[in-house]
Parts: sequence; structure tokens; C-alpha cells
Amino acid sequence: MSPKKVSKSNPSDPFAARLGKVEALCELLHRQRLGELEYEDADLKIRLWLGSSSAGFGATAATEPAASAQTAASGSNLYVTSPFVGTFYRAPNPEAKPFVEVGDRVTKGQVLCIVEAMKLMNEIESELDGTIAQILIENGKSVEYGEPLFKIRQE
Amino acid sequence: MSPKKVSKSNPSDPFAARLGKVEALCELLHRQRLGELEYEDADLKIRLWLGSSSAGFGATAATEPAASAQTAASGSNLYVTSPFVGTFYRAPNPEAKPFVEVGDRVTKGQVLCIVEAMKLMNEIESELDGTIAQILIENGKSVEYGEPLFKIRQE
Amino acid sequence: MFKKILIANRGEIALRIVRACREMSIRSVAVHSVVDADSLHVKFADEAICIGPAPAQESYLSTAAIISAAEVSGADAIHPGYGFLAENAAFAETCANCNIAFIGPPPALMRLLGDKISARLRMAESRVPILPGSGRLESATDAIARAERIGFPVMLKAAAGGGGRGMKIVNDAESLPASYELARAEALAGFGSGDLYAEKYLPSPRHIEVQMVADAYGQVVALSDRECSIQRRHQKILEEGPAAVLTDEARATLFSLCERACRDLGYQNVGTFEFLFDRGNFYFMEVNPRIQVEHTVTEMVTGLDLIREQILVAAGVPLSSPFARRPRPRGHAIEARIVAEDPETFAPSPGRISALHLPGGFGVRVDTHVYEGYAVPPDYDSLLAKLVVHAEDRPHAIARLRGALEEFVVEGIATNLALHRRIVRDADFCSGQLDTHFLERFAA
Amino acid sequence: MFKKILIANRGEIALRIVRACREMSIRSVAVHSVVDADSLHVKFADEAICIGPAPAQESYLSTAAIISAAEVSGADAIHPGYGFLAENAAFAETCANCNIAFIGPPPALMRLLGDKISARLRMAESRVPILPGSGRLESATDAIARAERIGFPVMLKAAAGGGGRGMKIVNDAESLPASYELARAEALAGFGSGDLYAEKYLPSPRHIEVQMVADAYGQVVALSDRECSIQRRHQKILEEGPAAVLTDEARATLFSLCERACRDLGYQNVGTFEFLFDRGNFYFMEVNPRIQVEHTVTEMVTGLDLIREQILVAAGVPLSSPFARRPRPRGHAIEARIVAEDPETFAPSPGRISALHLPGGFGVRVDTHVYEGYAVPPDYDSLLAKLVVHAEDRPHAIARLRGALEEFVVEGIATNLALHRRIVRDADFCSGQLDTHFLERFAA
Repeated sequence: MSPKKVSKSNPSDPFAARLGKVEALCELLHRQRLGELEYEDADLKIRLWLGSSSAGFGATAATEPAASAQTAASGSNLYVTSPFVGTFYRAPNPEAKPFVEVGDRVTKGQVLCIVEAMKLMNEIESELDGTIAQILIENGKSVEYGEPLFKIRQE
Repeated sequence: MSPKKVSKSNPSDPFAARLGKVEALCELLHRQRLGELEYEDADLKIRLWLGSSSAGFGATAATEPAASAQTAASGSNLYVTSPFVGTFYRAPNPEAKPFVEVGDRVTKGQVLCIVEAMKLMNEIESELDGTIAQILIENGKSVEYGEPLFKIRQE
Repeated sequence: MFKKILIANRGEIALRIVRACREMSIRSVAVHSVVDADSLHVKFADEAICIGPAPAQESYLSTAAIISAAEVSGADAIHPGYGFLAENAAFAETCANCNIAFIGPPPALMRLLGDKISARLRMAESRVPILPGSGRLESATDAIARAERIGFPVMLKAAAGGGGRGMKIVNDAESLPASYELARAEALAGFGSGDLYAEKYLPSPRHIEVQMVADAYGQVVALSDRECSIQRRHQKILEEGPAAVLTDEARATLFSLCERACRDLGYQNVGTFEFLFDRGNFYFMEVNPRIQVEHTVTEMVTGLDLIREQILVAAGVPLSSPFARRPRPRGHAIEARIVAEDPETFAPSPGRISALHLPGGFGVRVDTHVYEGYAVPPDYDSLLAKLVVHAEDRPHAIARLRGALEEFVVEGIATNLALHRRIVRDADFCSGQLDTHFLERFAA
Repeated sequence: MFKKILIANRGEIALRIVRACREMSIRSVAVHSVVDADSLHVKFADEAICIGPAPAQESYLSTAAIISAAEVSGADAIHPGYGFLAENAAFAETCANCNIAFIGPPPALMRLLGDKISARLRMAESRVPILPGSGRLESATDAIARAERIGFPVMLKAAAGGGGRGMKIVNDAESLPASYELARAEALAGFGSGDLYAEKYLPSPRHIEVQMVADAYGQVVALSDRECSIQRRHQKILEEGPAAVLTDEARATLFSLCERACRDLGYQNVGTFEFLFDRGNFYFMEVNPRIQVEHTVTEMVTGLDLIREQILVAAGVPLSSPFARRPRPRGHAIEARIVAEDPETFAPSPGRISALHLPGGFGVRVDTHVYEGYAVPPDYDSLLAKLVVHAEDRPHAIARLRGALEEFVVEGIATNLALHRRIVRDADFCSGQLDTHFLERFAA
């Protein structure tokens, strides 16, 4: 347990530590655009709920990037996200085979796809070793900055 | 446990400590714009809910009438409120003695004051037996509809 | 000039008057019922006085409460807004007796114009065209005789009427007695007088009205015309101006006859002449001797502040430069009344506004007393906001209104926003094919 | 006409352009950085694309990201708004190379006007009055010689400049070398070019500017003038129009010379000619070849939609009826820029807006991308909202602005609302005694 990162108060004070946790969970709630969150550990049990008092009207937005990092963690799965806006290609050219398929083992540095921006073909490499769990974008579709492209199950 | 940061009260008092916690959680609720928050630890279990009282900006109006009933209860004290907007007079005319003073015993139906509206002198009667605990308006001042005039301690 | 004005009203019009007072450096006094303590007109006025409980009879309609509030606050004038006491001649007389200026026409004129039969006759004397019709009806038998002279179909109307109550269309002599009794009963219940008269019924007229202003020295000006054909049960939903259907010649004729009628009446303050327009002809309906909800349309196209002018005129100031002659309108304005009502049943929909976003930007004006978190009380009319757009011509104004309606968000209560969004996309509306039955066909 | 416009900007101007597109039935594409996902321009555009992380260099200033977003969304035009890439000729050229219309003047003109020295010379050729000044300065020694010819005090200015960076007032020859080096360093750091020139320094001029519009066929019109003397460190805080100080003759002369200069340049799209005005004389400062923040002032007094006209002109549509000749202004408009900054230190004040109330009603316009609950990111400029009022003359506009500022509530972050409330009650401001040092004296 390491409340240091989330709390600015004395970490030896259990309530301050818990408050730090709650604060961090609130931030997570907002950042991840959740409506509700229930959390429990050895010394904290909490439910947060973003009721009608929240975020002005239309609290909304569907297709927002999950994270801005190129590889965003979620459990033991990781997401490879697009480093720029452009067009997603699974293969180096229309005739070629895709770089990867679901179930393929990939290694750090291996090319996973191409994102074309301004006629430039940018190869996107894996940042870790693992197995392709899911391909989230169809070939030829456009992607936003930060949009998840692949789900990779970590070894 | 060191609740000093969150509570201004005596830190050796467990309730003060808890109150400090609640205070901190309330601040968090507002700052994080939650609608509801449930919290539990070894010595505190609480649910905070930002209900309909949140009333948009400028959470409103200081001098609102306590109640629209002519006699509004509050503990064992009751308030006699003005039944209309007008001018409050404690005596039937400038030369006369006031109808009542603090400490006077009054009975149901006894005239307590006059509220003048449109040149009409309206006598305001007590609706119960009791003792005048407080006179809330100065002689000759204007009163709103529903404004408390007298506090009466009930027998 | 007045030092302090008490605003005997609530909602958006009360806030509108607070704003005018503030710009004129006149102190404003808001009065409110218990349930209106959180309304914006109360927050933004210089002073606020709670005058009674929720029912309007004991607060906004209580002469005693309002006069008393004016006396304790030291107000030297009362602005009645629209509705409530705005057309109540007795209230205006009480103000005069208490040495408080009533911001409106002289009480005698309010009384004359409040009786639709006497108003009709006075207009006819001033050569304002009226529909073929009758004076006061004596009985059902009398009504049949008069209706046959006029020619069926006819409309039975309450002499003290307004807002559609006591109005019945009668197609033939057989059905007249039943309608007569019904209209009489409605009129009696609604206005305390069962007096009726009959008028020729027009099947598909447009509603055209003229905004007038007149000072205490005989200066009279027709400021602009508006079309308000989009109504539901004689309640206006959407108003616009200038009326697209009028030629410059028709408009000039109409304005001149309204000005002449005002001069003949000795009219003072602002007022609206309402007409039915059918196949190129105008027929006088009534004069509203007060500010109207849709005065905003005239303000947008003329750039002139009608509430301020109303106050100036009531204080005895002569009409001055921009008001002293007919202004040249600029562009086109449309007002959409956003009301809290169920879109299917049209039942009022009070409750708390859980989320609110008002549109903004170029050519978009919103007049409202509500805000996010505000609870709409069930006790009063359901108007939440007036959304007014202005652009250089009617098509651009419609486009602007369409966009503003898309941006308008009200959550927590039902509103007629969806109805407005349908209206502004309707082909007949866009091409200007309007009459007072537009919404009936539209809803079908 | 364009089918789809990508808006390469954020904040209120992006929303302003979204609204114009919607009214023209053109699809709009909002681009945004990660931290701007909740901004209103993103919510109200037809499409939205996240183009990069918070730093503007990697999002709103990234040609690659923006062109790529235009390509994947199929936009056929890009509106750059103001700031960011709006005056970047290379970006405009890239647009042209990618067959995307850039909504602004031709790149060659942007380049010419971006170099203040060449702009000065071109204006002189068109007989636009300029201040006594120099060409490019070769060295501090050269600068002293030129300054002595001009006469001290002089202002050293960056050739590529704007916004006050690289500007130094020099009172005598002794202090010139130090100022020269400082200005050079600032200019190099700010604009990538250390080129300087010198101009006669005026101690208390007014800032007067003229809004121009020109189509692709040589039609040029001066639409209106604005005064923007209320500045802090060359950043405008409050703008108004028409400039109260100008006589009709002075205005006509000024408009004619701007129109002539535009014709000589072959100018296209909208643009602003900025002048210093001192003792009855105008001196050219610069041309801003883009829409400006304060274009709203011109929109209010002319009733004309400048963003729409900008799009029309870029699409090759000739100026048509209301734009084809100088419009007659109606009344007076004032814009107050509401920014998120500490009122004492003027440091930006990002954070979450915990409570917000925007003023409304007659003659009040608010352009803003924020709402209650919105978090102002620390990454961009601090403009929150433009509050624009319009009334029949300057005193009434000031009264309206005063009231609107009282109604304006922003909680959770610091703003300059209090500063504006002081300005509108200042006697010099109310009587029109303005110059570009107004705020300095005012703060003292």
C-alpha cells in the first residue's frame, strides 16, 4: 500500500491516507468518465456516484481516447493507442498480409500496423511482449490521437 | 490518529474528529462535484448526498421566510409570522404602551402587534398560550409576508 | 424621473424590467411569493419583498399586498408587466389614489379597451376595419337573428374575454343555442361577466399585430408589425417580425390607421393592435393596453428598448428622437416561447431543472428567469424562456433559430423544445405559409 | 460552396465558426487536444477529432495533425480562427498543396503583411500615413543614426512582431544599444527573427482600427471602425465601435484610404487595418490578415455576419447586397474580454468553474465555450468569454454593459470581471477620454 502518491497529508495518518485514496478515486472517476465507482480494500470501502450535480449538461462524449499514452494499462491487458490522427492500415500495402492477427505473439519493437498521416506511412511498434487479444479498428478507418488500436495480453 | 488538519475542535474528542472527517468529505464532495458519497471506516460510516438543495449558483437568499404558517414551530419555541407585507407597530398608537413586552405571558387570541397595510391597521393575535421570548422586529419597520415577528416559548 | 419602481410580476418579464431599471439608474423592487424566492428577478433586483403564499390570488394578484409593498419600500411607480394586474383598471386606479404611478395607459382607456364590444365600436368610429358583427347579445334568439344577418359561420365571443375562453364557432342556427349557453357559462366563470357578442368567423386568417407607442402629448408612432399565427388554443407559441406577408403599401396603410385610432383614443404608453389578416384585408381584433411577451421581436428589428420607453412615457417624457417617427426595421426576428409542458398532453411540467444550457452568440437573445438547479413552481404559467433570434432576413433568422434550438438543453422537466425544432424545419413555415390553424394541421 | 469545414482552433472562436457553418448548412469538424475534449466547440460541431496532447505545438499548431484530420474527415476547407495558425503563410500554402481551401487571404499577402517593415513600405506606396521610421536596422550604431533622424523618443519594433514582444521605447541615444540588444533577443526568441525597425514613439495615442472585407473580384468595403485603446501590455481588454472620437469626415477619409490600400494590395477575405490616432492624425500600425477577437463589435453595429462572409468570400462568392457597400452603423457596441486571470498578478487562473451565470436579455451577447463544471486548461490563452453589448448610443451601451457585468458570475477561478466593473464606472472611460495608456493610469 502506498498512499504517498495520492495524498499530500501525513501518510502515517490513516484518515489522511484514506482521504488521499478517495481523492485519487474521484480523479479516476472523472478521468475515466464513470458514473459510479465502488471500491473496497483492507481499510477502505467506498462508493462514489456522479449524480445530477455533475459536469454541467450532457455529461457525455462517447468516443474519447482512453489514454494519451501510447500504451495504456488496464488490468493485465494493455492498449496500443494511436500517436496521431490518420488512417489505420493493418498491412504495408493492399496486397500484403496484415502485420499481426489476433492470437499472434508479439515482441517489443515489432511493427503492428501503419497510421498514415499527410501521405506518410508511420509504422507503429509494440512497446512490450505479449499476445494480440483484440484488434480494435478496421483496416482503412481513420483514427484519432490517443485512440486504442490493439489490446495486448501481457505475459 | 491526527485529525488536526481537518478539524478545528479538540482532537481528543472522537466526535470532533469524526466531524472533521465529515467536513473534509463534504469539501471533497463539492470540489469533485459528486452527487453522492458513501464512506465507511472503523469508526465512521456515512453517506453524503447532494440533494435538491444545491440550487444552482449563489445558493440563495438569506432572509427567506421561515414558514408561511402564521405560527411556525421550532423546538419548544414558536414563531408568530406576519400574514402580510406591511409596517410593524408594537402599540395601537404612538402614545400608547406596547401590546406586549419580552417576558409577558400571552394567551391565545391576545393582540400582539399591528401590521399596517394600505392604511389598514391589522391586529395580529397570538395563536397559543405562552411567554414572549423575543421580539424580532423593531417598531415602525416594514415586514415581509411570512417574516417572523415574535418568538414565543410554549407552556 | 421615477426613483424606485416596484415590479408587480414574476418570471422573465420581471427580470426584463429589473434590467431596464438598472440601466436607467432607477432602483427596482421585486415582489415575490414564497415559492419564487429563488427566481432570478428576485436575485437581481435592488430590493425584494415576499408578498404572500404561492397562490397568485394572495400574492401577484393581491392589490393590497402589492400596494403595501410599494408603500413600505417607498416605490413611486409600479410596472405591472403582462398578465396578472396589467390590464386591471381598478388596480391602476388604486395606484393613482395612493400616489403611485402605474406604468401603463390611463385606467379609463384600459376599461374601454377591456370591453371588446366597446373597443370594436370605438375602432369602427376611427374607421378601423372590423369584422361584421353584433353588439351585446340579449339572448339565444337574439343571437340567431344577428348571426343570420352576419352570415354563418360566426364566432361567439366574451365581451370581457381574452385567451380563447368563452369563444365558440357556430356553423348554423340549430347549434347556436347550445353554444350560446356554453360560451356564456365559460365567460361568466372566467371573467365574472357573461356578456357575449358575435363576429363573422374567418376559417384561415393570419394573426398580424402592430406595436404602438404614444406619449402624454399626443405623439403616436407605429413601431413595427409582428406575425403571431403560430398558436395553440389562442396561445402564441412563436412570433416573428416584420410580417413576411405584408407589402410595404399594406404595412404603411395599417400603421397609419393604428396611429389614427391611437390619436382618436388619446392613447398613452405602449400597446398592441391585433388584427386578423385574410385575403389582403385586416380586421381589428383587440388592443392589448400593456407590454406583450413578444415585444422582444420589435426590439430586435428596431434596436429600441420598449421597456425603457414605457417607463419614460409614464414619467411624462415626450417621445424623443428614435421613437418619434416610424423606425426603419433591420432584418428579421423570431421569438420561440420555451415552455415547461408535456409535448404530448401539453400539461404543465413543473419541477427542478437538473441541467440547463442556453444558446448564445451572434443574433441570439435569451430572456429567462431560470437557471440550472431552479425549481419551476406549479403555481404559475409555464413560460421558461424566450429565445429570440435576429438575422438579416427571414431565411437566415430561421437558420439561426434552428441552430439555437439545437444548442438549447433543458433537463429534469418536459419542454416544448422538440415542437419548436419541428416547426423550424416545416416546409410551410419556412415558405411562410401560415395561418392561425398552422399548429393544428401540424400536430395532426 | 464548401461541404465540410475543419476548424483549426479552440475556444469561443471555434464555437463561433461551428455556429456559422451550421447556419450555412456546411458540416463542421472540430479538432481538439486531449484536454479540450469537453469544450463546447467539440460538443456542438458535427464531427470532432482528437489531434494531439495538450501542448499546442503538438495539436493546434501541428500542421501535420491538422491536415491529417482534414484528410481523414474529408474537409474541403479549413478555418483557422485567430491565433495559432491563422497568420502562418506556410500553413496556408500546405492547405493549398493538399487541395484544401484556407479561409483567409492568399499566402503571399499574409507573408507580405507579416513582415511589418515591408507592410509599412507598401502602405506608404498606397499613400496611407505612416509614422516617421526606418527600414531594417543593421546594428545599434545604425539604429542610433536612424533614431536621431526620426527624433527621440522612438520605438524599436520586431519586423516579425506582434503582441508587444520585441518592442522597446528608447528615449535617448545612450540607452539605445542596451534596448536594441534586448529587443533583438526577444524578437529572436519570440518569432525566430531578430530583425528590428524603428518608429517615432507617440506618448498617448488612441488605437483605432477598421474592419475590411474584400472578395476575389476586387470589391473592397470598409465595414466599420473600432476603438481598442483599453489594453494591457498591447493586449486588448475592451473594444468598442464606432469610435466616439471620429467625426464623420475623419471616418470617411480613413475608410477611403483603407479601401484604396486593400485594392492596391489585391486584398481578399476579411482583415483589419490598425492605426494609432493622435491629435487628429492617423498612423498605420499593421494589417491583421484574419478575423479578430473583436469582430463582434462590427457585427453588432452592422447586423452583418462576418464569419459567414469570410466563408463565402473564400468560396469565391462575390460580396453581395449588404456587404457590397459601406453599411450604416446602428448604435454603439462594446466588447469586454472576460479572461481567467488573477486580478492582482494578471497570472492565468486555470481550474474548474464551480458556478457560472451568464448575463442575457436585450442587447447582450455572450460568446463562450465554457459552462458550469468546465475545467479551464492551463495550456492555452485565458479568454473565457466575450461579453458584447449593443445599445442606441455609447452612454446606453455603457449602462447595459455595467448591468451585464453585475449579472456575470464565475466561481472557482479568478477572472478580470472586477477590473471590467471598475472600467465601466470610470469617469474618463464614460466621457471617452481614452488612450493606450488608460489602464496603466487606471491601475495606479
